[in-house]
Amino acid sequence: MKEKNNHKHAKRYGMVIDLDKCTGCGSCMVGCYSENNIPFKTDETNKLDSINWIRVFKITNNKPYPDTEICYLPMPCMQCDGVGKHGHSPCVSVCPAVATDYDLDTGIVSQIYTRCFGCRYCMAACPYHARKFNWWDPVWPADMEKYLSPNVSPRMRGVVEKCSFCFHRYQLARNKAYLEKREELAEDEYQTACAEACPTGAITFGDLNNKSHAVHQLIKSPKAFRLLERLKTNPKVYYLTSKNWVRRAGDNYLAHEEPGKIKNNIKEHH
Amino acid sequence: MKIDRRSFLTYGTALVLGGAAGSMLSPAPWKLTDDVAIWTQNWPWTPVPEDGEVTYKPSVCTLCPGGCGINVRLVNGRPVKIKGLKDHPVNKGSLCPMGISGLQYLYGPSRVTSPLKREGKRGEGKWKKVSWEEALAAVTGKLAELRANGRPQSLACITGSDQGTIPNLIGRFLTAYGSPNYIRAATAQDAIEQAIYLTQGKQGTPVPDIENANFIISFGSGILDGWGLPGRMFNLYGNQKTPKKIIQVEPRLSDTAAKANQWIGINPGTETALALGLAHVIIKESLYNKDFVENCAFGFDEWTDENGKTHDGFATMAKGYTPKKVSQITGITPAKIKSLARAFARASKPIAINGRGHGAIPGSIDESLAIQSLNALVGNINKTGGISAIPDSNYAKWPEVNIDEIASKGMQQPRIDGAGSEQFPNTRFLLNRLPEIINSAQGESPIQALLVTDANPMYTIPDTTATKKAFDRIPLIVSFSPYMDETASYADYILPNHSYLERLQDVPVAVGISRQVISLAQPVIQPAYDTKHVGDTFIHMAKSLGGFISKAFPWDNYEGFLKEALSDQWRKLKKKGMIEIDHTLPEPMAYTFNTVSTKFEFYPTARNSAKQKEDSALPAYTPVPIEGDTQRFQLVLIPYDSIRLVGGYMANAPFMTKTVDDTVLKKQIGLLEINPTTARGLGLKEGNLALLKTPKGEATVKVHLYEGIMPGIIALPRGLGHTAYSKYLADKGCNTNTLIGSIEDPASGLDMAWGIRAKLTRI
Amino acid sequence: MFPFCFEWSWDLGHIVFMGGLWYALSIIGAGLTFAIVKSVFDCYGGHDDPDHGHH
Amino acid sequence: MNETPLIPAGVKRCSKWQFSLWMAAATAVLLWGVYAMFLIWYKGLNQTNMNDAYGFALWIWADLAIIAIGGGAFFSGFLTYIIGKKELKNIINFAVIIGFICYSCALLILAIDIGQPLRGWFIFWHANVHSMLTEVAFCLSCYFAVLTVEFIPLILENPKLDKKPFLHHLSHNMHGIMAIFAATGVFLSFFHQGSLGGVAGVLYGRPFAFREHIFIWPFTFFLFTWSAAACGPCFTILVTKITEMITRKKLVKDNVIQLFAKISGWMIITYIIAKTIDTIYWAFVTAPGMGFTLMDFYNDSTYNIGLLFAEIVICGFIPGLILITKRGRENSFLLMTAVILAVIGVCLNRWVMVLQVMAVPLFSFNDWYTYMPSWQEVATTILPVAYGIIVISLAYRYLPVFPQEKELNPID
Repeated sequence: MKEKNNHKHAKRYGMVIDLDKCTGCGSCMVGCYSENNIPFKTDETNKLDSINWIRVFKITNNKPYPDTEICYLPMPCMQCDGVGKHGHSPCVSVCPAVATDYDLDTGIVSQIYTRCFGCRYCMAACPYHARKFNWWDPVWPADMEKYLSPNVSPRMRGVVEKCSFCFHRYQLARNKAYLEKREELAEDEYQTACAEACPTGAITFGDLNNKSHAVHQLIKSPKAFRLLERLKTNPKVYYLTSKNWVRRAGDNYLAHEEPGKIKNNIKEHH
Repeated sequence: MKIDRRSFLTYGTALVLGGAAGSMLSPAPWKLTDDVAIWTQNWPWTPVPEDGEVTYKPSVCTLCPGGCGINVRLVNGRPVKIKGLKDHPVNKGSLCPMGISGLQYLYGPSRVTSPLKREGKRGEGKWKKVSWEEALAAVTGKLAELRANGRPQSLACITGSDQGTIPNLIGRFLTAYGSPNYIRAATAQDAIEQAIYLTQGKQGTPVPDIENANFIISFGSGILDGWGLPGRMFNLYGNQKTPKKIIQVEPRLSDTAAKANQWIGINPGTETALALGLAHVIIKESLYNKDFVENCAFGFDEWTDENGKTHDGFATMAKGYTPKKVSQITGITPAKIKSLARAFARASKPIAINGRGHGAIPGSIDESLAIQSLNALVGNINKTGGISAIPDSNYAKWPEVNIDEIASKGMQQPRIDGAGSEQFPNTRFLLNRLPEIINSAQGESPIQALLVTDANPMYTIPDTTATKKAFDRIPLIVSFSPYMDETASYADYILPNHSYLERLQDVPVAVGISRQVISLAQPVIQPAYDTKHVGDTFIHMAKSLGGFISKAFPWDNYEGFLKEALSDQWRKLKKKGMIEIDHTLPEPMAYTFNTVSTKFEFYPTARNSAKQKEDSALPAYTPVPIEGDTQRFQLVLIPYDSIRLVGGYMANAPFMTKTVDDTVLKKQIGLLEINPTTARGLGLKEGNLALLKTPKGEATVKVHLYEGIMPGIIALPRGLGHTAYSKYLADKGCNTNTLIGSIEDPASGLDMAWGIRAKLTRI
Repeated sequence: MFPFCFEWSWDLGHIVFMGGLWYALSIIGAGLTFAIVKSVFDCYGGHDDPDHGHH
Repeated sequence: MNETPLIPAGVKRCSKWQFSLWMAAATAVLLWGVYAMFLIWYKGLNQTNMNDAYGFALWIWADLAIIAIGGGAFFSGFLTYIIGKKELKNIINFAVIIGFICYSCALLILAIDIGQPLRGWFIFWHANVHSMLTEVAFCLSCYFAVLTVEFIPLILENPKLDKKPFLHHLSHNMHGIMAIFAATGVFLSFFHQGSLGGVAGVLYGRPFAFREHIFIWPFTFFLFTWSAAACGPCFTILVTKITEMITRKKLVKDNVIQLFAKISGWMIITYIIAKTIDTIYWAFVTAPGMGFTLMDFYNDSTYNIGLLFAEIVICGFIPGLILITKRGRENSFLLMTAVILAVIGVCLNRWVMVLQVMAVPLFSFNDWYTYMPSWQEVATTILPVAYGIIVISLAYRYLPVFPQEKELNPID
C-alpha cells in the first residue's frame, strides 16, 4: 500500500450491474474464463472448488408457486475500498506477503500469483467468497493450451486467484495511450471481459470518479445498492434493482430495518 | 588419537552438525532456497502462452443457426478469444455463452482429428485411423454398390439445417445420386412454417419481428433461454428503445419467465386452448383489427364452399372457448385470460409466438394455427412488429442438375419418413418418424446407408432406445462430425468436417419481417487436424461416383463452388463479411396471400390431411395425448431448456458445463425440479436420490425443490446425459430423450410431445 | 524484512514492527553468543567445576 | 548397547523393551501422519477437504489450539523469572518441553497448510507488517527459537552429554542468562498469542469474528493472550498428571501444582469475565450494526447456542471457580476436571474462532457451509500428538526433567 506520485488524478474503476437486465445466461462467466485463462476440471459442480472470478447466483424470493420470482446475481470481486484509509480492503490488509495489493491509481485489488504462497488468509477475510484457491494443477487437455491468452499468466497449483477487473486490459490500453501520447483513457478503451461479454448490456464499467463515465451517474440511482454494505467493505461493484426483496437479499437487516434507510457511515473517498 | 567406534560417532556427529552449521554461512543453502522458490513460480507443467502480434478476424458463429457475427482475437495467428462483432446486424456484439466458448470447439478431447474406421462393435469406441483416400474409397464404394443394385433411395442423409449452400450441396448430391431421403432435423419452425403455409399460402422461414414488437405473448418460447437467434434476442432484450411487455406463458419459471413482465403458469400442453380463449375474448369484445379481418382475411365468419356446404368460421368456433372453459383447461383464472386478451389486442404492436424452450420440438399444428390466427386477429401479419415468412433465398445460382435413370427412379420413390405423402402433404421432413419406420420394416432395413452431418440423431431424436435399435439395422452409418458425438461414436466411418472456425460457409439468417442477412463464415485458422470440409467431401464423393453425379458437381472444391454460385456477390461478401437482402413487398402485395382465397385464411382450406378431410380445418384444442397411465405414473415430466446447456446436435463446451449451477447438476447426477408441495407428498427432500421412471425409460436423479414449478410437474434440463464426447461432458445427468418419446401429430406427422407421465421414488 | 526489500518503507508500521523483531532477534543472538563464548572461556580457562546452583 | 549411562542418575526407568514397544506404537502413528504429510506436499492441498469457503479449517484450528495450550511455557517463564515464583522451577522444564513440542508442531502444520510450502519463507522476506499473520509468523518463529534455547540446557544435562566440558559449561551459562531469554519469550508470546487472536478479530468482512479495536488491536488480541496464559498452565498440569499416571510416580510436588493451578484459576476467571463482556458487546452492539442478531450466528444444528454456553460457562466459569477455591483444586478429581474443562474450553474457543467463522453464511441465499476433514488432514493433525508423546518419552527417560523426581521417588 505504498503511496504513489500520480495520486491526484487517481481513478476508481467500478462496475454497475443492472439486475433487472441480467438474464442469468452466464456469458460473463464464460467471457471471463476465456479472457483470464481460467482452467476447468471434469467435475465443476462443487462450486466451492470451482474457479470462477465471476459467478452468477440464482436467488429466489422463496414465495410459493405461482408468486415465485427469481433474480440472477453476478458476483465478481467487489474490489473493496475498505474502511478508513484508502486500500484497506478486507483481503489486502491481511495478506502476510503483500501478494495482493490495492492499486492507488485505479482502485483495483491485484493478486500476484508468484508471490502468493497459498496461506488463504485473504479467502477467510473476504465475505463475498470472491477469492478462489488453486486446489489442483491446471490442465488443458488435447491442445487446448493453444487458445490461452498471453496477457494473463496461467496460475500454478497452490495459490489464490480472483477477479482483477481485467487489469491486463487496463495496462494494454495504457500502453496504447502512452504511445499515442495521451494522458487519459476513453471509457470504451478499458472494459472488463464480463462487461464486454454481457449480451444484454447489464454490466457497465468505468471510472466512478469520472463524471463523464456512465457508472458515475448510475450509482446515484435510487435503485443502486452494494452487497454487504453494512460490513463497511466499501465495494466498487454496485447493483441496480427495482425489487425490494432482491435488495434485502443483498445485505443483512434486522427485522425492523428497511434497505436503503440505514444510515451508512462509510467514508466515501474523493 | 585412537579412533574407536564411540569417538567415531561423536566426532562424526560433530562434523555433520558443524558442516551443516558452516554451510549455512555459505551462499549455497540460500541460493538453493531462492532457486526452489523460483522453480515453483515457473513450474514446467504450467503452460506459458506464447506472446506475439495481435490481430482480429471477423467471422460468423455457426455453432447454432443464430448466425451471430464474431470477432476473433489472434496472437501470432493463434485464436485466443471470441467476442461479439459490434456492427453485425444480427447480434450487434451480443453473444451467448456457447459462442464465447467457441475456442473449446476448436481444440479439445472430443474432436475427431482424422478419418476413423470402426474396429470394434458399434459404439464400443475402438477406432482405426485411416487415410482420407481409404475412408472415402470405402464409403463411395458402398454408395456405388447401392446404386448398382438399383436402390439409391435406400441412402438417407440427416442434416441439422437446410439453410445455406452446404445443406443444398448435400441435397443436390442426394438428388443426383437418386435418393429423396434428405432429412433435416426437426425444429419448432416446422409447425409454424406449416401454419403460415396453410393460412398464407407462403412457404418460407417464419420470422417474428421481436425487434419492433412491443407486446409479446410467448407460449413457452425461451426468448432469453436460447430460442430463435439467441445472440440477437439477448441484444434486443438489453437494448430496448421503447420498453417491451413480455408475457411468458409456461408451467415453469424459466429465465425468460423471470425476466418477463408477467409470468403466467399454465397447465402444460394447453397453450392452444389459451390462444383460442384469448381469441374468444378479443372477438367477443370486438377488439380485433377490423380492417385486416374484413379486407384481408377469409374464414373468419361462416362460409360456404363450392359444393354448398357451410363451414364454421373462426369466430363461430372461438365462441366455444369461453374464459370459464379455458380456465378449466389451462388453470389460468378467467380474469387473467380476459385482461391478457385485452392488453394484447390494445397494444400497438402485439405479437404471439410459440416453440417451447429452444424450439426443438415442433408441437401441434393446431397450436401454431391458433397462435397465427391470434396474430391475424390483431392484424400484424407481414408488417413491422408482426410475423412473416421469408422465402428460401436464391442468392446462390445453381446450375441445372441432370440425373441418370437410376437416380430418376430412386427420386420417384416416396420419402422414407412419409413427409410430403398424402398423409402429411404439407410437411417437409419427419425425422421423428424414422426410427419407428426402420424398426417396423419387414426384412432388410429400408435404409442401407446413412450419412449424418451437423446432426446428432442418436442424442436428439426422442426415445433413444428406439433410435439405437433402428440404427443397429442400418448397415452403414457415416458421420461427418468434427466431434465424437453420440452418432459419430456409433458410426462405421467418421469423415470429420473442419470445426466451425476452420471452415468456409455462407450463413443466411432472417432478421426482420423482410430482411435477410447472408454472412460469410471465414476460416480464422488453418485446419488444426487431418479434417476435410464437408462440402469438399461431398464433391469428392460425387466425383468418385462418376457419371451424372460427377457432372452435377463441376467444381474443384466447395470454395470454387461458392465463388461461382455467388458470382458478383462473392467479392462483396468476402470483403464486408455479409450482405443484406431486402424482401420487402409493396403494401398491397404484403396483404395479398397465395391461398386459394388470396386472403389470410382463418379457415385453412389447404389443410386436407387424411384425418381431417371430413372435419373442420379450423384450429381446435384437443388435448395432446401423453404417454403413460395416470395410475402408475402420477407426475408429469417436462423437459426444459437453458442457455447454459446445449440441447441440440452440438453439445456443451467444458466452459459451459462449468457455468451450470449445482442445482442442475451435482457430480454426475442431474437434478430434477419439483415443487416443494409435490415433493412433500412423495416424502422427498432437497438432494434426495430418486428413481425417475417413465414409459420410455428410467434414470437416477437428485431432487431439487423449486417453488417456480407447477405442483405435479417435474422438470429435467435438455442437454445433459451425453454418452459420448469426452469426460468433461459424458455421463453427466440424463438425456431427456431417453425418457420421452415422440407423439405424432396426426395432421402433420410432426412431434408434438411436450412431456410424459412419470413416477418418482426415493432410493 | 530488510530495508532493501521493495515492500519496505520507512513508515511507523515498519519501524515499530521490524524494530521489535530485530530487537528480539538481537537479544536472542547476543545471549547465545555470550553463552557460547563464555563456555569456551570457561572450558579452557580452568574453571573446571561450576556448581549446579541452578537446580 | 547399554543405555544406563544415558539415563540420569538416581532415577528409575522402565525396561528397554517396554520403552521400545511404547515408542514403536507412537512411531507407527507418527509415520501415518508423515505419510499423509508427504502425500499433501506431493499432490497438493486437493488432498484435504478444505474448499474456497473453508480456506482455514482443521489445521488452523490445530495450530491455534496447540499454541494456546502450549502457552504454559511462556506463562511459567513469566511467573518464574519475572514475577519470581521460584516454586515453579520444578515444573518449568516440563512446560518448556510441552511448549517446544507445541510450537514445533504449529510450524510444521503451517508448512503443510500453505499451498506453496517451498516459498513459504516469503512471509518473512516479503513481510506485510500490517497483517496479523505476519506478526504470528515472526513471533512464532522467534519464540520457537527461544524455546529451543530454553530446551538446549536441559538436553545438555543428559549425563552423557554433561560429561563434555564444553557442553557442561554451555548448559550452565545458558541457565545463567535464562531470565533474559524468558523475558524475550514472554514479549514474543504476548504478541503472537495476541496476533493469533487478531487473525480472526480483524476480519471486518466476517461479522462472527470481527471485534471492536483498541488502537490497532481487536479485543480478541487480548483475549487470546489472556486465555493462553490462563489455560496453558492447565495443559501443563494435565500432561504432568498424565505422565505421573503412566510412569506411576509422583514427579512434581503438590504445592507446585497447587500454586500453578491457583494462578491459572484466577487467570481463567478474569479471562472469562472479559470474554463475557466482549461477547455481550459484540452480540448487542457490533453484530447488530452489521445487520446480524446473535441467533443468526447460532441457528445451525451444529453451530448452536449450546456451543457458546459450553465455552463460557461449562469450560470457563466452572474450571475457573474450581481452581480459585482451595478445596476445589486440592481435590484431585475436581482439579483434573477443571484442567480438562479449561483445555477443552480454550480449544473450543479456537475452534469457533476458526471454523464457525467460515461456516456462518453471510447472505440469506446461502446455507451454512459444511466441512468434514479428510483422513490426510486428520492424520497430520494427530501427527503432533504422536510426536509429542515421543519427545516427552525421550525427554523423560534421558533428561532430568523433573528436579523433584529423585526426592519424591528415592531408589535404594
